[in-house]
Amino acid sequence: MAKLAMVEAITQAMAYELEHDPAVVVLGEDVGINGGVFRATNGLQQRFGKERVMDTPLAEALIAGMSIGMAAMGMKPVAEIQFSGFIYPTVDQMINHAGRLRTRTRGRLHVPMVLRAPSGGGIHAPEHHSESNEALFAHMPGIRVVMPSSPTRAYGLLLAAIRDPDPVVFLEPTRLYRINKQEVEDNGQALPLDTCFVLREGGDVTLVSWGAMIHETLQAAAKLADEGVGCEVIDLATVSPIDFETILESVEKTGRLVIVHEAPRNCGVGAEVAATVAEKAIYSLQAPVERVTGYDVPMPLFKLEHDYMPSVERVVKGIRRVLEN
Amino acid sequence: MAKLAMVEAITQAMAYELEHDPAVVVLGEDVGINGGVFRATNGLQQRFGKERVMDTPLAEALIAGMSIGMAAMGMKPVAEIQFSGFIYPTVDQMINHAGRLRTRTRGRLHVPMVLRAPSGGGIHAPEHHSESNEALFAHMPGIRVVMPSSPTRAYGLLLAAIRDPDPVVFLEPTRLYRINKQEVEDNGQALPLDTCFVLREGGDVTLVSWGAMIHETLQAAAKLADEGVGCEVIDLATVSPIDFETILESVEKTGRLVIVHEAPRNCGVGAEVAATVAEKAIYSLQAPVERVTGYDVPMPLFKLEHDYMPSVERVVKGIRRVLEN
Amino acid sequence: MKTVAAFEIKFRQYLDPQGKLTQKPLPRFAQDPGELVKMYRMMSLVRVFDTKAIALQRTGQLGTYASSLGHEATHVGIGAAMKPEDAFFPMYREYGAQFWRGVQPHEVLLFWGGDERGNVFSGPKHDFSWCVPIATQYHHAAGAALAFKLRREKRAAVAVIGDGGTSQGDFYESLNAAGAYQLPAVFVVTNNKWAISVPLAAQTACETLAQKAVAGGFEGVQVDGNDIIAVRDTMEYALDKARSGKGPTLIEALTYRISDHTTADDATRYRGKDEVEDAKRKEPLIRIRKYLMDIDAWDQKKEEQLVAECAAQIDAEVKLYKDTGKPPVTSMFDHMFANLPESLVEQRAAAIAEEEQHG
Amino acid sequence: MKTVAAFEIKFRQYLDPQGKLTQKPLPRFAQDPGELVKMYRMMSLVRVFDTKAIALQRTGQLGTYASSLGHEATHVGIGAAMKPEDAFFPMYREYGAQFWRGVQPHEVLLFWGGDERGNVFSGPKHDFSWCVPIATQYHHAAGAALAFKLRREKRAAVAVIGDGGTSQGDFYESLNAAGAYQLPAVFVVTNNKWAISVPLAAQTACETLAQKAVAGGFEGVQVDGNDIIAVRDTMEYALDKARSGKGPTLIEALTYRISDHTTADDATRYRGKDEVEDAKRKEPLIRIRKYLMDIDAWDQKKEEQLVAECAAQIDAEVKLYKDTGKPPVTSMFDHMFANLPESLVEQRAAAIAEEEQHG
Ligand SMILES: Cc1ncc(C[n+]2csc(CCOP(=O)(O)OP(=O)(O)O)c2C)c(N)n1
Ligand SMILES: Cc1ncc(C[n+]2csc(CCOP(=O)(O)OP(=O)(O)O)c2C)c(N)n1
Ligand SMILES: [Mg+2]
Ligand SMILES: [Mg+2]
Repeated sequence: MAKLAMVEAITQAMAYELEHDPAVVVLGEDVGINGGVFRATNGLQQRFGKERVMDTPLAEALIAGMSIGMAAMGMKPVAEIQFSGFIYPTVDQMINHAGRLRTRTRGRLHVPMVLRAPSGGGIHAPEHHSESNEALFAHMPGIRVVMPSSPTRAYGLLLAAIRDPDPVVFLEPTRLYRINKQEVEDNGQALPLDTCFVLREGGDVTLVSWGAMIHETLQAAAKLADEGVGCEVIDLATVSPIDFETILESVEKTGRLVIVHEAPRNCGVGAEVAATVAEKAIYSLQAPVERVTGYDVPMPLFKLEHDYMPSVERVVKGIRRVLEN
Repeated sequence: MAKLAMVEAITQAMAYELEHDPAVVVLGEDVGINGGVFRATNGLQQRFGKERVMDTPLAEALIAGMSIGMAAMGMKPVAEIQFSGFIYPTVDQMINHAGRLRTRTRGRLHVPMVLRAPSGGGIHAPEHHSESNEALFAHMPGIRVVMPSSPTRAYGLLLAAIRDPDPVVFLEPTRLYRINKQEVEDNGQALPLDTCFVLREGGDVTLVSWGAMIHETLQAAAKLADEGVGCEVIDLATVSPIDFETILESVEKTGRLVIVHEAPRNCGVGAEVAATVAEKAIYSLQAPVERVTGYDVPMPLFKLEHDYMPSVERVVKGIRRVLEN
Repeated sequence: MKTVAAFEIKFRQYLDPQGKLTQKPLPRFAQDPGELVKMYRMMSLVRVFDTKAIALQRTGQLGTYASSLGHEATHVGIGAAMKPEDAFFPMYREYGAQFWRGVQPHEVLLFWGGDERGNVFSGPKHDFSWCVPIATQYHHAAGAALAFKLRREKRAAVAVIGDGGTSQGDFYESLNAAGAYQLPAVFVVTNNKWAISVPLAAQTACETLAQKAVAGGFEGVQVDGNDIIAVRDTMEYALDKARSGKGPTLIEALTYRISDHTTADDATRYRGKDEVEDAKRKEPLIRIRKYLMDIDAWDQKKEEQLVAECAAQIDAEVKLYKDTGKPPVTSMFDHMFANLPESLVEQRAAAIAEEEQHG
Repeated sequence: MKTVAAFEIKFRQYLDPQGKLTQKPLPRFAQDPGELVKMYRMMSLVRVFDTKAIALQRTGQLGTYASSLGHEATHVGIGAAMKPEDAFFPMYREYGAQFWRGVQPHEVLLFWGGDERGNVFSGPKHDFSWCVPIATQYHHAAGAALAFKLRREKRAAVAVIGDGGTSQGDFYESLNAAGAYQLPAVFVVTNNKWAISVPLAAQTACETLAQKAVAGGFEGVQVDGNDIIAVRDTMEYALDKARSGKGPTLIEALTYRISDHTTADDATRYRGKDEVEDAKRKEPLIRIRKYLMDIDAWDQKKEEQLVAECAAQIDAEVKLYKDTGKPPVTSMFDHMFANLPESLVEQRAAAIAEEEQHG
């Protein structure tokens, strides 16, 4: 079995669906002959032709809106937004149409589309290329937000997203695109949406994270394991709606919760996790919920990028803080 | 002194600034001779002329983007978005430019603009006219989000927003536009931003709300007062950044917190309030933090609007729940 | 200096305001008086509907309503030219086109009456329903047209926008994409001279809105939008072109919004009586009726009968509307996703409990 | 059918690829060989800068960099036509215009080197810095132009966009608004034939991009963007027009992106060598140099001297860039708001502590 980088697993998932479902089309800026600027659609146009894998004019609102129109007519568009900072022109279409077409037509029309976009920083990219904006989409009713954190999960979750009859915003951490290769079986097996993944079990503290920060979170957990601290690491995977059952079960066991995310802290998805746990499991909590997050500033240009992003040290410190209580 | 409805107090604040600061201009769709569809700019063009109060072409991204350009050149645009559901095309300009121009140019340029928009439901308006989207803007670094809940606060906060050298999204609850008139002195006195307002003191439970929901929250507080329950009612007013000092002080006193907002629950601003309180004041909390909010669905058409919105009864029930613990 | 590109915008009209032909021969459909009568009847029905809807709103029985008064030729002309398998992407006042396609008047009332069930209408199942966020539906039409093209279906997507809507970026983006992909799409601009209180001259410096097609690299045509023969003919031309793979067309239909913008608007705040009176003299029903009378396809007796029929039909529709109860509170949740997530299951239960307790 | 509107797009050129004049008389500035030499020197400086920046990136001393190779005539032509009080709204590769306006090469390097201090540049304080979200800067230019107009200042706003950028709604919205308000704005489209891997023909069905101005209701002109005389002349024409209240102009400058899109791109994936070789023969420095030599305003010796001067100047700038230390971590917070809210004061303190502990 081939060892794949996450970006290759993503390509493989799209190829699988293009192969098996004639309704699937891939579209976006430079996704054709160029294979996408991150090469996520590498080779797909060559293999499936220009009518299945289409370059679009340079217009993100168009990409989202046209996908909605195609989806409502029975196709399954998988649209790519080129970099994280250019997804904002899609907001209007996603909140006003994609997320509500099914409910406003009481089921007459629906929108089986996927909006794929890179997410997050850490690769010394230019301005506007390193944003984390999952919270914006998480607040939109009718939209699912999914963020993979490994090649296998990327493969399985993207298959699920494409097959799901409702709109999914699929945010891919660019920092993970090419590290940590895994064996990924190309078996067309989807992973469940709306479900967390417990990546590591432990009894002392629950760590909830998603996307690229899973990486630092796991490293912090490993570090603390050396000191005898058992960290349970949960990958949200579906960032909205959140699978709270898994999280609450874990917190009831550990009594402690640290949330790690790269996006700015204020009104980030971490707030929802903390708030719901504080509502539903306050009597289990033996310490305040801790959030280790990006600061409330735009992602700086890359000389300060490292200072913006939650480091393993910051995660460890956050864990220690909740353990001290 | 004249008793003014909130929408009139808003007009008065703009008139005051147009009168006293030549850099101020008002712009938006139908803000001219028509005085805005809610009449918030009523009479302003007649009084200050077409160069101070300008109709724009029908394009919200343009309204936001042009305001940024004007603001950077030293003007103080006060832009109106006509209805709450049409603010999304401004998201790109607000997050990618308005909120970051000062920091990315390290202070060389800045954006003293106000983006005014109606907010919320309850007036039986057509589709897309009743949304609550403060959380979207609250998550944007570099943007202040302000929501008034009375004529006097609308007047004082709008003056502050216009005078503030940084961008402010000013969301006006349409449901409050014409009820609860107050005497509003036209003295040009601004109220502070970044500050909560304690509208009612009480020792048993802290109620945090903002915008139109202040109304139901105060009613619920009055109802419970009859039963001898002391509710402290806090109006966030500046929804981002939040004045947590006032909230934490209150929660330390009452030990109980109920948050009331109209926007969908998931990743709403209520999550941030609950999360921060659960982090910083968990040992003061004698009960789980309760959120009484809209459901995670788009605001329905108006036959179900009433069922969507948190009612006084739901707020009372939420308060009772935290009191029972 | 060398000229590297040149463009012309043509104006199409058959019937002048007095009902006189300005051009011959007539298009094939217009040579059949029966077909013209059918269209005229629909225009009349829409007008009766419109009057009734406004009355309902004024008496508190309907929410804000957007009138189509004066637009009947444009709307019915669009509807009559389309085939059922084409897809329609309206804005919010194209009842004439929708009725032709099977949407029932009470369904329109349900929508403006605050009930989503109006969107589950009797028109073609693939038609989009009313689109309030201006210009966003143009993208949906482009997407649908792309789907038809990719699947090699002989279908076209038709989208309608207002003069104000042509200031939105979405409008141009979809035109440009339609040109680039050579999509089977027909884009209609209903130029009724006003966008609420903003007159056309404040909206754009363009002499015509049809010329916006130049930016998409394809044909733009201006048509007398009060002349149903010209509208339908131009639509048929553009639809044929689209279905046969020859790409998109932008059609500017010149008409006038005789009513207030919606029932929430008061047009006397911003425009004079004279232009409205002038517009009333040029409105679309007068001229087709005159023409039909001139060719002896219509008379006063038929007119009286039609008025009575329309009134009866609309009354029956109003009754259907009024007899429709409040939608169940659960309907707010049930169509959010095909597979309802746990959080919504919980909220749904809470909302039911709430309703049972407090109504 | 009546024609109701007609439009033509003209093409402007003075110097052909061989450096021969295609038109006489020359515009006034071009009658002064000293001025032409000055422009040629700047074009040469930009090219040396460009080569150096790419070398820095290749050796890990700079982040992703967007080359301006081949665009020198367009960029320097824009810069030379503008006045300091005009405001400039670039995209991301208009170094030639910016250098002319006082921006220092090391400031450009700082930006691409990941340091916001590059934006605090030595150009006019009101100029915007690089704009990465495509087309969004067109709105800023429209806003600035509106400010100038309202304040009755004789200033113009100049915005630049690429061929790909003309597909964005923001582009059209600002054109339309500029037409409606008759703004003192000059909108430039640098048509370098490619938007990363997407060729012009896939981007739009338009024969010219200048014709997009038709949708704004104002003049669009196409110019040979490799001919600095034509670019500057057309810019001066449009700027005069803008400053004297006669409204906006759209200028399409025809050029070619000889380099990869950025250093992160590999153009051989999507385009053939032939067209690049052809473009190299038509590139802008050759022709102006030939012309200057023809009129005896330039010679081989001067050329050698210039090359040496440029190299020295850029080396000094590179040194300035390299000698600039990492910005303080506090700078992430200090300019967020004029009045820092409490939450940011806290976060700022935490970030300082973090840096002290872990670096
Ligand atoms: C994106 C958006 N912005 C603003 C509005 C509010 N609005 C509703 S109709 C209208 C004017 C539309 O004018 P036009 O496009 O000419 O269409 P008409 O109503 O005249 O048919 C406005 C501004 C809206 N519905 N959508
Ligand atoms: C809104 C937005 N979408 C996508 C991108 C990514 N991107 C950067 S440059 C580019 C192509 C631009 O092409 P063009 O406008 O022709 O300018 P050029 O680079 O050729 O000068 C793209 C798609 C972006 N920067 N902004
Ligand atoms: Mg109109
Ligand atoms: Mg280009």
